[in-house]
Amino acid sequence: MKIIGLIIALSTGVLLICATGDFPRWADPASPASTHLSPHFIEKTMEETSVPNIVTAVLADYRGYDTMYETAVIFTAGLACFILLRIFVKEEPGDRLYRHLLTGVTVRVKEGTKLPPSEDFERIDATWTPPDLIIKTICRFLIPFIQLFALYVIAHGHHSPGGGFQGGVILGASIILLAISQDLRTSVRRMREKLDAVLCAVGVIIYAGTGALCLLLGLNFLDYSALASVLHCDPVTARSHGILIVEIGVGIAVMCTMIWIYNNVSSIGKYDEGL
Amino acid sequence: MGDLIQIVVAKYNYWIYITLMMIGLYAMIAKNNLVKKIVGMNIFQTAIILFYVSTGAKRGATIPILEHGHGEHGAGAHVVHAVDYINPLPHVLMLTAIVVAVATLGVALALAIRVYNRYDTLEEDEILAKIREK
Amino acid sequence: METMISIKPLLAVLVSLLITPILVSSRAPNVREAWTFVAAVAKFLIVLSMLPTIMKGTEIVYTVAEFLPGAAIKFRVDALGMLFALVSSSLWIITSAYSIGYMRGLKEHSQTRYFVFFAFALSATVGVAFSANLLTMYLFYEMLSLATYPLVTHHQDHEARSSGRKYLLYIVGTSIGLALPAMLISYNLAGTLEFGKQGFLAGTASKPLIGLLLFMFLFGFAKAAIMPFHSWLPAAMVAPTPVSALLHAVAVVKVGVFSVVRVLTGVFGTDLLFSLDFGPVILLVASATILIGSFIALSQDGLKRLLAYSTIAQLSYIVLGVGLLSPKGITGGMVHIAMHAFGKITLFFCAGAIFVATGKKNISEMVGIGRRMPVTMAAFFIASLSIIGMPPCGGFVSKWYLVLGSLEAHQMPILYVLLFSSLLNAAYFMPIVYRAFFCRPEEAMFENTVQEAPPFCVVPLVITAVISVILLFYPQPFFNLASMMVQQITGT
Amino acid sequence: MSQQYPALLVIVPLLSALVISAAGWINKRLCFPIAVAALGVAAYSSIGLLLRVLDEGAIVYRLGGWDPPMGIAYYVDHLNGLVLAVVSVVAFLNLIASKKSIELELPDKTAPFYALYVLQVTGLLGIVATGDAFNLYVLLEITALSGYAMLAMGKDRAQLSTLNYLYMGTIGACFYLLGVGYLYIVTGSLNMVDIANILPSLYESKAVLGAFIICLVGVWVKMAFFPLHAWLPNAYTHGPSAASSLIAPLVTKVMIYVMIRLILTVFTPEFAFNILAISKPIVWLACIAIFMGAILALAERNLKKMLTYIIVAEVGYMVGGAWLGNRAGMTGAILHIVNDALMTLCAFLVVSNIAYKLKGYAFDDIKGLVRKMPFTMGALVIGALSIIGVPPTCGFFSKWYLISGAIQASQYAFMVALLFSSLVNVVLFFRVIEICYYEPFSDDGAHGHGPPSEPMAEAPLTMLVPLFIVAAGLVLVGIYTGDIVNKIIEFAIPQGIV
Repeated sequence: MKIIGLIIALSTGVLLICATGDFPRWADPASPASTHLSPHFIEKTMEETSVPNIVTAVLADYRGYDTMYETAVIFTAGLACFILLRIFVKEEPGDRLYRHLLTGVTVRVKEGTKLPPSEDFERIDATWTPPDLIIKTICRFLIPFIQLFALYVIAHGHHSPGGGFQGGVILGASIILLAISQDLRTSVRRMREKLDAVLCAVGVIIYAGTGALCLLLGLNFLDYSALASVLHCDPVTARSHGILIVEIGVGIAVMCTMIWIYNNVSSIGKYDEGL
Repeated sequence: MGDLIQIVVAKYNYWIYITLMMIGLYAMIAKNNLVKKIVGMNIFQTAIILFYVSTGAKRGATIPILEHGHGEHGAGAHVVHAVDYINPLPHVLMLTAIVVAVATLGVALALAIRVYNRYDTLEEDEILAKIREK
Repeated sequence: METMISIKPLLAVLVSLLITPILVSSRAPNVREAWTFVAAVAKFLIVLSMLPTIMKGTEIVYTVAEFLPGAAIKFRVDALGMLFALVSSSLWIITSAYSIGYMRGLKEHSQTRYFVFFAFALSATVGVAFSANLLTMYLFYEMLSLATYPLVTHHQDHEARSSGRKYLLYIVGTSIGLALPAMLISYNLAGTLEFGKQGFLAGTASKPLIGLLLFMFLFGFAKAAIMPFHSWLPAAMVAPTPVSALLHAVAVVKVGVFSVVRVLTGVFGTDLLFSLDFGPVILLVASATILIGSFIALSQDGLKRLLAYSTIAQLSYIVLGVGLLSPKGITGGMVHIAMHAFGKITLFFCAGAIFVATGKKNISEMVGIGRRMPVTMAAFFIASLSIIGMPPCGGFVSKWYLVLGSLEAHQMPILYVLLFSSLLNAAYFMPIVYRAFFCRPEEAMFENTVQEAPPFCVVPLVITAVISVILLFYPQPFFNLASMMVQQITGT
Repeated sequence: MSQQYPALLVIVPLLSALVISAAGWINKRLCFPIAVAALGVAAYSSIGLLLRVLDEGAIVYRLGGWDPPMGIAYYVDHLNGLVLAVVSVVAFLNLIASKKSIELELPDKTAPFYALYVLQVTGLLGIVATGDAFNLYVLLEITALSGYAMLAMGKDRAQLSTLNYLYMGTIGACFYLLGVGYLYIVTGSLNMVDIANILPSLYESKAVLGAFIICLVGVWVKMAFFPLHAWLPNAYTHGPSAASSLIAPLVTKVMIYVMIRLILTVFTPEFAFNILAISKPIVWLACIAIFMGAILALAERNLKKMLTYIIVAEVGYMVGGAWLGNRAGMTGAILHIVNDALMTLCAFLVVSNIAYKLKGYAFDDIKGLVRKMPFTMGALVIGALSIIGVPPTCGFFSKWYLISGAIQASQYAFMVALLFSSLVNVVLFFRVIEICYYEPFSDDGAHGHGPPSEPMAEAPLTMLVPLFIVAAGLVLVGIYTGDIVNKIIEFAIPQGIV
């Protein structure tokens, strides 16, 4: 297998190297890639979509259809991890452990019995280790700022590097940080599984729904200029706003999917303490 | 020899990406451990991302975010020259490819976990031996 | 040549298919059998109603679907097809009656399946008869192969299973492996598959290629049981006797021979075969099959197996007749389709009747049976005369024309083959009849309690035996059709 | 509304998949009706689209309102109009047929499964409809990811084989992406038609050659063309019935479509057949694929796995047909996409019926099937006849065109391979039929009257009716082959191919 792998890898490499023979030099301004489509994007973006960040404009408008599917891909991945890993066992047989938050006393509850509902107790696994105080505190302190930054990244995607994907990932990372610094149960309490899963879908629905709305308003799918009549602005500005709307959808979808995937993978679908 | 170096230098980005790609591909085919294969897969995908992004480069140009961008559009807008900004399209494409790579990674890890749960190992030959035993 | 568009050919094909849902859904055997009869009679009447038109020299055409230029699913009824359709549809009526007697007499299982696939097989047979082109013929040919598979393996035991395998392997293997590519090559050479008066391959290919195609077609239609692709036929005798009777004496094997004849006349054309000198090749293959088949028949003890080898030999008479490439020879071959059908089906019916009445399958166990079952054995005698080709039976007519044809074509060796094989025929049939009737009482192997088979079995075989005799004196329907066909081919 | 068919075709399933996923958290019973409605709309609009294409010729749908080279456009002509119709109809029928088996096999995960199912169909439809080379890659990944997830829900070694599928699938998709990248560097465009317009001046370029080869290999991996087929049999065998009966008929066929699209539209036949002299070796490869697929199928004692090897052989049919380089071969390949999708669907639906009622689908499990499930068995026979290639089922006619093409191109090896595979299929299926029909044996004397009849245990009607529709479709498509070829496929193949 090793030799076969070597042969395949080498032959692919040689083929690809040979094929680069006719490529333009690196970073050549006269290369076809830089002269065929990209000048149009660079020169017309402002005029046609009113978005200074060309990457955002191309991403969410010129090639907005790609991006919609990109969001769908990430959604599919979340769904795939969910269906593959999630275990819907009501409760594993055996005793359950609860920790009294104030005293740190662990209580073992017999099978079949229940603890009176109380905020003071937290469910723990047999392998529970207390979270490090420093990490826990610093993370709690950092998370709001991370989230704030994420919102900035989403909202400012028109003018600076950023956008829905980047912002969504940062948002997701903040929740995942919570799960890592404390435990999964804590983060799931903040972001319930059901809410998370539904928001995943909602994020993509915002994107595809905006497109479908354009279709209902009489233009082609994803032609945001149709939104002008709804938003009361000119078609070019409508495109800019349309991009913002879908970026928000992307942000939600990416955030929730990241969390969803992390939750499922880290707890092997059991939604217990996690890593 | 000098010519070869010239060729390599003029297109060094391609040589780098192809080397990376070969490493990834080799790992995917030849490695016995399923997670190492996933790592190889990621190297492979990253190599391609590198390749695409490098094609967007343009000598003497800056990132594709327009200056004086805010506000005006239409007649009053500044004239923009294509040579001043690098090609935005590969970046857009790679944003997609990154997402796809992440998605694939997620699913691959989920599958690897399932495999591990079932066979208690991630070495492919051991798994196959276990299947044969049954 | 006038043509006329009519849906009748399609109806004739479909009528037996249409009753299959009724057969499947009906629980009562009486209903099932009644419908089988209705379909059989309807089919025969439809075929018969086309006869006057055909006799006037008009052809009936109907296109179902065209999927390639020159290769549609299309029916055309001409003299040759009419002859074959008449034989098979008329015999279906008789066989239906016989089947009822046989299946009830033995209390066979899965009778519904049996009748359904029988109906399928008949549709396919008439479909082959009425095909206007090679594609349609191939379609029905394959349909017949598959419809008869459940019939051959009716008993569902080890023997049936291995015979079924052999059957499919030979029949489907050759048709896919030889006939299908031959058909495609022909299509690519000529751009059509429509049977022509003098074929459509003339002038399209070199002699070796034509020879190759001839080989592929001749052996590709393995239902004709030309050696060396014959051994499915004895194997298929594990089927219930009515199946052997109608299918392996009439429908299936005749479809094979019919296909070969159609291909020789309609694809290659006699002129082409004559000019390229392929006649002797066909004659050689056919003669070899006749002689070897007859010799093997001599050594058989199982009655049905003997009849099977006899059939193999007799089928090649028909190919031989066409291979003579002379008008009289072709006429003889065509008429032999009908004559052999009536003769051989009687023989099979007899074998079945004996089995129903006594449970005996082997000739050596049938000493003295003529005394217990005189009617059956009398019919057996008449039918074997017909097969041998002696008056007062129809077989004489066809053999006579074959002999004339061999003289006409100046093929003296063929004359000897014909005469010698008749001798062999007599040699394997006559001892059976002799021992059935003439034996000392103490040699007789049957109790006095043994009776004739049920009337449903006996009446059909008497009818076919009588028809065999009548055909000597009144062979006109078949004879005229055969000569019409020859006229059309030769243009005289 | 008919203007929007190309969008509706893909958008409705996408949105419904999302809605299903969300609805699954509220009420699971909502999922199936939504999925049926979505795929119903997709099927309706794909057929409407095909009819429009027949009337008006190729349709360009500009997504986002941008003109093609700038934005992404759907480009629907006769070729993909036909494939779209097949994909959506197959997916629709299979969805209805699979309801019960999904509920049986994945009781607590029906909602995400339906969502993935519909996403998969979205991806497939998108791949077929799109006119943008990069968009195709994204859709390829949607299809792939949803496919992995569905197939991995099976039993036994499903996860392991799916993981292997994932590795191979990713390699294939990445190769395709690389090819597109190479094309982008030399042409500067991603739109298929635009690339095709720019390419003629670049035919001599090594980069285009490299791009073509790497794309082709990528697509071959995805379609399981012979030496690259190793992932397919296990992945398809162990998946849940509903997933394999969706993925097996469609994914390989759609990848064949992508290959044909690459040949016909992106690189143009002129380049693929005339400038590159690689037709012959590829047809030889196809012959080997057919031989090996047939032989490997013979060695199997498991109905479903046997079928997967037949798929490997059928892929060889279509690749070979497409690369014969003549009209008949190409017609055969396109026609076989339609026919093979239906045939495979029929066979896999039978398998899922068997899996629903019996213990499994190994040869030992299906003994006596005739008596237990006569209707399913009947459909299996029709499917088998079509796969063998017996007229008037549709399998015969595509084989006819393929063999005609082989004769015209003087590629007799391909003809022999096709005939060989037909014969092997006869053996394969009649072996199955024998087992279902005779076994378990009962040798009660010389006059075997068959085993004692067992009670009939036929699959429920919701599974049988779609199966019958497919089985009838096999015959109908066969009968109307003439129309399909003359009215659709004739126009799908450029005039340049004789």
